[in-house]
Amino acid sequence: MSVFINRDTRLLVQGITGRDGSFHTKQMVEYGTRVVAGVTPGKGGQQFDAVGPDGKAAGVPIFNTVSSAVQATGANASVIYVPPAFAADAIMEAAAAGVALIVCITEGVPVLDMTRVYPFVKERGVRLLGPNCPGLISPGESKVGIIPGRICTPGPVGVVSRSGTLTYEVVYQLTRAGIGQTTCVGIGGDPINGTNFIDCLEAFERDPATKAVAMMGEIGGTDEQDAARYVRDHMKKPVVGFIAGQTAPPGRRMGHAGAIISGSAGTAAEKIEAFEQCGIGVARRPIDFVELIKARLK
Amino acid sequence: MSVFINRDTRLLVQGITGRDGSFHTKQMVEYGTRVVAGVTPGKGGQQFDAVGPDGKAAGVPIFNTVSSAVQATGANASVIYVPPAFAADAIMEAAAAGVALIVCITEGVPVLDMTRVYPFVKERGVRLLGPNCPGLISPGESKVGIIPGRICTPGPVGVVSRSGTLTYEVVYQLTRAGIGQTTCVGIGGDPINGTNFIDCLEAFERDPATKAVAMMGEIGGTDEQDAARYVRDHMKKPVVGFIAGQTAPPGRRMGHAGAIISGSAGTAAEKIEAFEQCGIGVARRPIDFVELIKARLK
Amino acid sequence: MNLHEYQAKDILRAHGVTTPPGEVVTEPAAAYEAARRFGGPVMVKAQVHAGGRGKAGGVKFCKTADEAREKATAILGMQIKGLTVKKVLVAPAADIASEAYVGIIVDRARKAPVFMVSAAGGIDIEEVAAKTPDKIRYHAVDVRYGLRTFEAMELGFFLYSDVKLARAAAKVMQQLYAAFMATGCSLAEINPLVVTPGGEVVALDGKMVVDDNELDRLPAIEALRDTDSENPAEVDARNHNLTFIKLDGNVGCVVNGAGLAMATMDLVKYYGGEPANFLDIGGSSNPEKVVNALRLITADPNVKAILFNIFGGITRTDDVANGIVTAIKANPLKVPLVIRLTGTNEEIAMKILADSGLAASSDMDTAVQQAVKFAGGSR
Amino acid sequence: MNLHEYQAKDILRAHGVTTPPGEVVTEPAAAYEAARRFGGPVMVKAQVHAGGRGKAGGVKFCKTADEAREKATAILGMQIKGLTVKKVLVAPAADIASEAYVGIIVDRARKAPVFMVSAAGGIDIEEVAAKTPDKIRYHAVDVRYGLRTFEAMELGFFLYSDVKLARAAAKVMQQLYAAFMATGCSLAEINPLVVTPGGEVVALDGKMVVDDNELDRLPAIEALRDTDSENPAEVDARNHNLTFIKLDGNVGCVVNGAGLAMATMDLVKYYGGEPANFLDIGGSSNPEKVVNALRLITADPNVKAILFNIFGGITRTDDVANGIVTAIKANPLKVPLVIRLTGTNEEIAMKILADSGLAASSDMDTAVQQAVKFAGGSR
Repeated sequence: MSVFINRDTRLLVQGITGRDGSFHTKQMVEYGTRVVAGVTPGKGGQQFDAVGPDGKAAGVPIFNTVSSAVQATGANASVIYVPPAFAADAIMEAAAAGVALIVCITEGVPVLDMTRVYPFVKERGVRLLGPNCPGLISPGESKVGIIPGRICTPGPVGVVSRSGTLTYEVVYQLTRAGIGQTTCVGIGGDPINGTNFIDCLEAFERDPATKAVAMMGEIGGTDEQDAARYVRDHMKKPVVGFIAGQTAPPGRRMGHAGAIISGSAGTAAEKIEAFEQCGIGVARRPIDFVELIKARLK
Repeated sequence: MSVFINRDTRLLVQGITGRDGSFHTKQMVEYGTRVVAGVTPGKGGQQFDAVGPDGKAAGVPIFNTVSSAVQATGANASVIYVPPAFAADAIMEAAAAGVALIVCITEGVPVLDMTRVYPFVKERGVRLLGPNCPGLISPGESKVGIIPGRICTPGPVGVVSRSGTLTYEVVYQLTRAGIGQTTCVGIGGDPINGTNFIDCLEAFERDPATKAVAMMGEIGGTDEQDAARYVRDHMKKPVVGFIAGQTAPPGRRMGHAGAIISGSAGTAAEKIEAFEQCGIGVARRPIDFVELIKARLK
Repeated sequence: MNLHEYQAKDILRAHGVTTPPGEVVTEPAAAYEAARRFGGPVMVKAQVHAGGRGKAGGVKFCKTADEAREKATAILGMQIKGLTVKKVLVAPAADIASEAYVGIIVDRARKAPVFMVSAAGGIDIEEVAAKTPDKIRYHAVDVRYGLRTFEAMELGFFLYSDVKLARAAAKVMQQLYAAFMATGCSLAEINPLVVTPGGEVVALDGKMVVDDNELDRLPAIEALRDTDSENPAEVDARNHNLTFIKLDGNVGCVVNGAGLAMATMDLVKYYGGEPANFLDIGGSSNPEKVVNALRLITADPNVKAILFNIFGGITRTDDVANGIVTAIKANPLKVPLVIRLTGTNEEIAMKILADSGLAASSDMDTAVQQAVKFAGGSR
Repeated sequence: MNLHEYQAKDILRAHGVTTPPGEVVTEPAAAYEAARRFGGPVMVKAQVHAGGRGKAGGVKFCKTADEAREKATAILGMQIKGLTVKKVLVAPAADIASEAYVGIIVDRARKAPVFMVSAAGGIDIEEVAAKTPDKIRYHAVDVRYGLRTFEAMELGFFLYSDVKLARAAAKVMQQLYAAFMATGCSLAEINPLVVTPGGEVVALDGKMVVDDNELDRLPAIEALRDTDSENPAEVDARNHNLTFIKLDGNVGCVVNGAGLAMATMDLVKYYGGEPANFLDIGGSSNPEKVVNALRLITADPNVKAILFNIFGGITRTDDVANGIVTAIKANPLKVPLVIRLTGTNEEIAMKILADSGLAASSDMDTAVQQAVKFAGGSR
């Protein structure tokens, strides 16, 4: 079991012939993800060559548009590797075509674009992950995005994180210690993203295979505090958390708006306190996840 | 009984101090409508003088904004008498303030404004009547808009019409013949309006007091044909219909788009045929409503 | 408000759409000069606010400048659907590889601007739509988001399989949409959208209809109005806030409200008469409006009787009565007058009329039957 | 990207907001000239990308032109939060009847641009927000519809009870919103928004922060970048697509990914050390990036040890290894180097390093502890 993606996920890759898209499509096919279609306008009708986990050729048909790809292949998830200027349009194209899960890897998407994209996907009841996220992986079932497959292993821990490489670090430590994962989700660090901590915590709470959750946050904003309250009020499963940025400098903030709106500095200390008050185990170092999770799995 | 408005409707008037707004507010108060607030920016705190059906003074408090008026008075319906350039904003203001029924009397609202207004009110689950409509009246209970109160009388007929004075004509004939009305609704003749025939037919079908429905359509478009099919498929109550424009000239249409999109000329003959095929009694003259409705009320 | 082809093309050009050059002239000699300047064959096209120009002989291909002068002579002054052609557009004849249709209209049912595109463009597009509907693709634009690039690309790929042409067409559609919104249109069309042998996507003809309700806030568009090309009586009516359409019958009708006006005309026909016009004096009438309405109607020599049908709501019937009395005093009528009045201030109105020796009824059917009788009964 | 006050005001002015005149100068003599031209008292204001200018002494009221020269002399060259003031704005001192605050920020929680307005504007607005939150009104803009007039009026009435002032403020807010969107801002502020004794609503100060991700499509805004006013090391880093922030510690850190970079710094601290910097080499690194990263870090004389922490995902660890080898060959290090590498192409990377006599571990904690030890342990 897993959340958001599993072995039945039928994936479509937007920007499949680009530099990042082609590299990671090969990785995903090799991992065993069912990549059923690719989209690159003007390359419709061609085929993208890839090799499956069994070492056999597993070509992916290319389409000009997402809607034609979905019609032809029944794709129900899409991963986006297009340049930032085109990312908003790509997300909306996938949402309009009826794809249920959209994962936008692209980094550098203008935040004002996302203020338009968010209501668009929301209106259609679509789950968007990202942008600027590493994607997600349900070890042994499906991988969508760029999380390295070999650092993961199936098991009982749900992982959710705002950061890419920090996720890898923690998952790597868990795997080395023999603790597997149901699904690892990188929600991305951009100011406006499609899926937040609470969405993932909710999904993990509902997933029978998940027995504990590892959550990696950062300084800034109040997402982690909100998530902590959610854990306290709505979760029965144990959660262990980490906040990166205890030593980060405060920065030369311009203007007053930021301080007015958040009403708090969003410091690491503040977030760790929220974790402690809400019954979340606090990992001081990434390696601490191992012992804290182990204790909670017993 | 009645649809959309009744004696409990708490009405707010947007543009209460304007020429049309002040005239019709007085008429509505005199009719017995519970006008609880008026809005004119800059006149907040003043009072609008009116006289109730009992001949006693019944002043209406004026507010600067709809939201403050709603907060102070619990208004749940709004009627709009502002110039066309401000109508779209007025409708959205009422919808944002949580008013459940909005009646826009204003004529001449740009249709592209309405393409924005429509999703805005739809998202909020608000009923909009108009623009460019005479409003509605539940005889003996409440009148919202400009339909002359004295031509109506309480009774068992629901009336719905695209046109203003034609509605008056038919209601007048019914009343003269002793046939009263539950509610008379003028949905307005603009290309994009908030409430259509089907919405009203549905409400009349659900209203226990309504025993028969009179429906007045016009040439152009396919609303009447759609309504006819709705009557056939979903209504048990009898409906009598009329189409104005049998002798109207075809007009010098520019371009092909109109013909392509409607796929039909929307002629009177076509609409009358749809009525006949769907079991709707057809009034050839306004006066024919009297006998046709009478027969159906037996 | 209708725009001329050349005006629509100017607007499209300002929004980035490629359109062929062209010159608007009012004299055959100028058509000759324009054709000479362009060199090679040209099209001479009537600039008139009516569809079916081509089929009416208002669009001609001319091999030489001499021929352009000749055709312009024939077209200028020609009548198309009751309108006199006063301007022609002279434009180089295009070498066309394919003809597509691209249109936007505000659609009542979808409550949004709707694109219609077809690779089978040209003058028979309506037939294409009726007989082979799958050759047309529709797309309702959510104005909150505008026409997104992916949507324009889907439409582009529906027209052309080549990605370069699809991209070019998608761009044209986004530009057309921008022009449509900025101009307050209820309709905008490019027909045909052509691919030149050089692979360029070009708007060969453009049509735009502007929502009259937009004109107050778009003075630059209002300034494009060419009253010269409109029916003088209709221009006169509009200038006095009346809606007037001339018809062929003999019962002149003055009514308040479009629905009641149509119902009145229908009733004239029902009782064996023929309406001479559609005339709506609108909601808040004043005596002045009635005076102008009577002037418009009495200008038609066919009118044998005049029928007023006024149901007072916003309209005050005493205002109407005053207007009638004033107008008749200034210009006594030469044909019988039947007045039906009811509603707001009915008693005052009846008194005003009676004081001037005019009778009025409050029943619509009675009044209509009487007017038909006065006009000579059924024809 | 931060804009200077004078740049933000130029943009606001282009969107119709009334702002007082002003002149940007770099020399005290020019400040004197400007003050003379304006006549009467002026403000001399440091143009620097940092908040709290006033409290740092970077904003001064000057009665005379002589005083303006004197204050400009003091302010030019002054350090505010580590940045040198190189420009001052000279503007007539305004006669103020009231001070309001109007700001927009893209809000993470509401996923929309959010207006914040308060009648209690000025430099202590943050305190107002913290202590009397009901003096601030918030409004999230639905970008699909823009800031509607009725919404702007509600905010306007929150600031002023007089309808003329409320209308003027509403207009300013719609203009500010238009400027915010057109400039690709993540923040825009007018503080204070003042009412002059004559009843005019004027933006006395303006701040704008542009989303760096917008700059590619807004070349005119990108052109406003004033690298002169930025930290040279940070400019250098940005030019090489690195994110670099200098700190006070002695362990130089090179990491891929911001989250891991922060976690690495935290771990340095955890084991008793102090990070010398934040440095994120980003996702798709190439050897060139590593070379530049090492150059930036070794320029800091405080650095006593250098720590690489690379978790290969998109980043290929062999690229990083090649970068390290290249950089060291060109400029041999004077401080110890600790490398932690794991992930994509780890085996190749380890071999590259070993061939150049460099050791590397694959464990983060081990590497961090070693680096802290090399740097001299806990301070």
